[in-house]
Amino acid sequence: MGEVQPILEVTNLKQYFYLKKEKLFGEKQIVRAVDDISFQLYEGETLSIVGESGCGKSTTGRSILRLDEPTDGSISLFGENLLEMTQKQLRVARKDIQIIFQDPYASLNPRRTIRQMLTEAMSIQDVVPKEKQEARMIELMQLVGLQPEYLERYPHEFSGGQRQRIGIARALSVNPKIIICDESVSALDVSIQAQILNLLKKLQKELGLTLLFISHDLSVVRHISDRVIVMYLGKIVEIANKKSLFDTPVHPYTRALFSAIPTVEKGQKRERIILKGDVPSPLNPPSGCRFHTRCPFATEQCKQQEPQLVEVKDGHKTACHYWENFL
Amino acid sequence: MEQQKVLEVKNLKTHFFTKEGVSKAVDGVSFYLNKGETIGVVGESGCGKSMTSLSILNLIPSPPGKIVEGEILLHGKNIVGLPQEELRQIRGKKISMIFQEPMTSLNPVITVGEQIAETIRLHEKLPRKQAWDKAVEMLRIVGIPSPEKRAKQEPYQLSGGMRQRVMIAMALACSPDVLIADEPTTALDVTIQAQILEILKDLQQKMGMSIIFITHDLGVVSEMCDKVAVMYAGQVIEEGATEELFEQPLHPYTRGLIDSLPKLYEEQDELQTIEGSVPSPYKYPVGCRYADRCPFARDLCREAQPELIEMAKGRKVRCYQYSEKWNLQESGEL
Amino acid sequence: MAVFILKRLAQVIPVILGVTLVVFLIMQMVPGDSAVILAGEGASEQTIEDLRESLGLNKPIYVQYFDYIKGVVQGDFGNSLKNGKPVLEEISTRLPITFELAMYSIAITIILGLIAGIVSAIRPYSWLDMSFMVIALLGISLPSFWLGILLMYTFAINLGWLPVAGWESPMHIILPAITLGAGGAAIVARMTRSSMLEVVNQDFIRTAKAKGLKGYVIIFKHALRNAMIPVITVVGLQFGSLLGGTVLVESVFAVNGLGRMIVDAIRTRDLPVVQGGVLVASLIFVFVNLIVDILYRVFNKRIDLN
Amino acid sequence: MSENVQAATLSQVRSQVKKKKRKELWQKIYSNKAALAGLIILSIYALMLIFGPLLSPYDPYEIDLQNKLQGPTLDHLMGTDDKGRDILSRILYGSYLTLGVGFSAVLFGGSVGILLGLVAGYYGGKIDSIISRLIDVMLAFPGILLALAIVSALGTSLINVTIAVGFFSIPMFARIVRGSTMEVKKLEYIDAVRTLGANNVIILFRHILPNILSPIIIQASMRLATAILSAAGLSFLGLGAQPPSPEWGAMLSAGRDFLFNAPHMALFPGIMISFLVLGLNLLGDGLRDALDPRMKA
Repeated sequence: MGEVQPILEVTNLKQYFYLKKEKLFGEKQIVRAVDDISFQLYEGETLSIVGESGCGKSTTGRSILRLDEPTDGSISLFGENLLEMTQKQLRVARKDIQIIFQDPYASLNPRRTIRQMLTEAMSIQDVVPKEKQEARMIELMQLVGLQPEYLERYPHEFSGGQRQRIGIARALSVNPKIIICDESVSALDVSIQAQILNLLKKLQKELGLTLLFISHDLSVVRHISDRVIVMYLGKIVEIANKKSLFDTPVHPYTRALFSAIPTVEKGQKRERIILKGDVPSPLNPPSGCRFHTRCPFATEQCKQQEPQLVEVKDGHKTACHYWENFL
Repeated sequence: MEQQKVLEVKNLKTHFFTKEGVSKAVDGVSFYLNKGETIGVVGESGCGKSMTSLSILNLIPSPPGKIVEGEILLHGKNIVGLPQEELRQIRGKKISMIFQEPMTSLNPVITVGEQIAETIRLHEKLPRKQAWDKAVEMLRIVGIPSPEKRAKQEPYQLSGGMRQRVMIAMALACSPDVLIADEPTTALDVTIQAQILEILKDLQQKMGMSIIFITHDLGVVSEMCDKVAVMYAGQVIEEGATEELFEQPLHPYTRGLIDSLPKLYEEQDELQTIEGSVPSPYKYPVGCRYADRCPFARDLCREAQPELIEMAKGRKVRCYQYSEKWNLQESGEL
Repeated sequence: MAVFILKRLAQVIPVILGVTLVVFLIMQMVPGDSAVILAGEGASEQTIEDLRESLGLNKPIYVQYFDYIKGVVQGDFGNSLKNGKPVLEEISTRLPITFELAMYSIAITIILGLIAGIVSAIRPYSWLDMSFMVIALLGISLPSFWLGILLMYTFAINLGWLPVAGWESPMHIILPAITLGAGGAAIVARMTRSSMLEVVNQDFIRTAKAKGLKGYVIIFKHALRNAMIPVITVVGLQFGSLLGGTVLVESVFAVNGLGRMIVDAIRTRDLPVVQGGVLVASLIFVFVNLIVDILYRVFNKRIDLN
Repeated sequence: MSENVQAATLSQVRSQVKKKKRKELWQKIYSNKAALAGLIILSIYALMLIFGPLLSPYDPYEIDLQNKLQGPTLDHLMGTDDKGRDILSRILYGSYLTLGVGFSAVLFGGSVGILLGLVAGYYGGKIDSIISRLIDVMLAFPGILLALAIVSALGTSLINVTIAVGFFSIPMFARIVRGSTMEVKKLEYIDAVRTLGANNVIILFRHILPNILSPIIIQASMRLATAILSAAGLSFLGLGAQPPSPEWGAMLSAGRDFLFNAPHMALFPGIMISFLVLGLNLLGDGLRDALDPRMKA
């Protein structure tokens, strides 16, 4: 079996934001939202990025689409570097990667009907000839479980779950290969969340989509993904296939995250790790291992030396000096 | 031995009188709370759980909101309809609250120390200096590092988790009998949420207050609460001890809710879902409010509203499946 | 804080340069040759040429601008075309009058505006609120020059309580100050009211109620301080309208202030005087804004974060 | 076949939706009493504007020195001025001057300001810095002083007043539009259309502009009031419309000299300006309540 080529490859991606100077003669302040991360996305899989607020997971998604211009690194889609494209080339390339957002209210233009939104999307990328657009729209609506009559309505006439379906229809309208779901179900009530998760799974199977699923909710991530990336303060701390990660989380942060999730599932004897303090600011991230300020096992080495991602098992990588102790 | 009821809510109805009509946000809610106990009130958005909690201290936006019926008994004394002045004596002293958004719930231009101290001065009649010292002490108790320094800061200088700690310190400063926590950890990250829940549990043990915990997160309820009331469309539809309720949910809605949750320790192919959507609080159906979404619904369910039936001590459900009528209809006798 | 003030001061410099540039350029737009106008009718070519030379009108335009700036910095605003006296001299006799008028007016704006706004917000939709807000609506709708005439007609001409015009005694100040301050008071009242009503609906007010605080503590300690933040900005902007308003009000009441000086100078096409007057008024406004910004910062430390 | 049927029903649904929209908007305006009162006042002015010359009982310029300075009578409902001209006729004729100056000034200032604000807010960076500094400089002139300076350069005439008042409306529009654009730009639906490959023109004019119309409309109605006041003020100072023009500000100014014996000369033009501005302010308040509850005076 030959090497499978990833359809999207992120290499040494850095996304810094520069703040205005606070002090007259002070240093320019840099927020290192995403700091040198690399990963691959393979066709047909669901890769999740999980982490708490400020870990850089959403920024990663936005950088891939160049919604924010990345500071450094490369993002290659089918072997072509998105970061080297001109605006014009990029507009064409974007057809293959679409995004579904968190907020079902802010993600739809309140002044445009669903019909206008879908027509516009199809026309910009010129994926469907004019005479076929009508049929395609009806097909899309049915695909996401909405009645075609709703095409004439404005976003405010829909519930949160329905809006999320509309967002999905809009993303699908240009026949993308990859969909980035940026916290796409976190604003929804559980019963609605379940509907949307089922829909995403169904669509993925039927259309052969590749999903990059960004979420803070580990149980949702477990449900939907094939592989999982755990991020902390702009860095990847662990990356593994789902089973391996959920059965044997290695990094202390991953384990703390697992233990912090309240669950109704009984009979799960879980170790309780309560992390001290807050997540440090990405403005001045801690030296060495960025997790050392909260890690119950941190040593002098952790303060000084930054751990690299190492493979601990088949495809399971983690960035911790003492990974062998936690295996 | 009968335990002491600290707070009892009886058939509470809070309605909103708007241009569009009457919204029955809270429509006949009853539950009680023993000393040192935690009750979880859960439900999805719009079920009326937050309005129930705000009604207890009469903090509902009014107009258009109004408590139209029911009693709220604090140590057996009804506090609905009390004059403002008397209610004020209860707020913050006997019953206090913490809210979902620690960001907006603290006054942005007043130091956090002063915001705590003013409550202490008001209810405990302590002089300025002593009240301040006690405020600092409260900050220490809720686990804020270097509380002397933090007390002099304004809320914007604190992180979300710290602000929620300040809220807790403020709420507990006068050792209330009841703490109402309205989605206190929803805006926080999980590792911070774990810290806050830990502090709440810890302080409850030390101070012995009772807690009403309002949340949409079933997981949080199962970790925090002794008993649970599940709300749907302005009513309690099921009540019971936490463990029992999650292991053996009676109401089809409770079951649906639990099943639609993705599991952390179990592989699932497809999630159970609840079809349809919550009925509008302006126009509830005649019969059971869940009937339109319920896979078991029969004609009976659409004709009249089911009562909240007590199945065993403290175990209640609002569903015809558990009534005699259900079996009668099945056997064709009705 | 000190850093902020320094930074803010640094930002003022380009604005001041911009203002001088705009004033300078506007005057360049004037049709006709100033030298010809200045020399008067029937002047010889040679006289005009000499005049041009001495005024520096032969130099390139940017050099003229730098000369102008240099002059302004040294307090040289040029001489009046009408009487040949230095413009600065004229301004320095007029400015105190306008300044006094502006101070009384701004006091009226702030005091009346705040009181009406707060009273309205405490009892919204009461008859008191309604009447204040109707008056405020009239206040922003009546042109100041008409309001001035109405007041003059009623209190000076008809009732004879106050002098009609001029600027001699304290009695002379009353009508112009009210005329000038009324519009601002109306705006401040409306702003205070809506700002208060918005603040009162915020979460932290609910927290204050949940703590059992007394009504007046909630209003004056918790609500007012937050509500004042946008009001400060409005008061600052009002000062600008007020300075502009002096032009009209001084004309109505025949007050010999800066505003009237500018208007008279425009009528007689005495451009250096117009230039100087507009420049001085603008510079005053720029510095008032600076102070307002600093005050805003003191009241609203949250903007530190961004 | 079935597809055609579906398309037909869909177009039916579409026209129904449109009708409903229109009805809702009308109800919204109708239920807002302030806006309604404002609209009524403004429609009276609109009628004057259209039918003024037809309704005028006299020639507004005809001098009749025998009947000068008469108070209101049945012959002259608003009396006559110092040259015996009928004030009512002059006011009716003058309406197009006052309204015209206001509208043209706001149209001019508004379109330039909106464009500047959109560009500054959307592109940010250096372009934004430059435009923002420009706005700062224009805002540094207090009140109508900038307009005054411009008039002094261009010369006194009503057209120059229009240009000047329009010019000093630019920064107000630019600032509001810039702020709103920056706010809307951050919303996810803008990111969504960018991801779909839309270019800047589509994003700016199809997605951002329609969503910031509310603040623009509100600002325009408020600005119109200010523009009319300023223009009338400049004419009042004798820097705008020149006699014998029946511009209301100029008429008011002329009336000032006869306060002792003919106060009606100043009274009526003043009332006309005040009511017009009141109507605009009422409409502005109402629109603000209806369109954007967050914006304030």
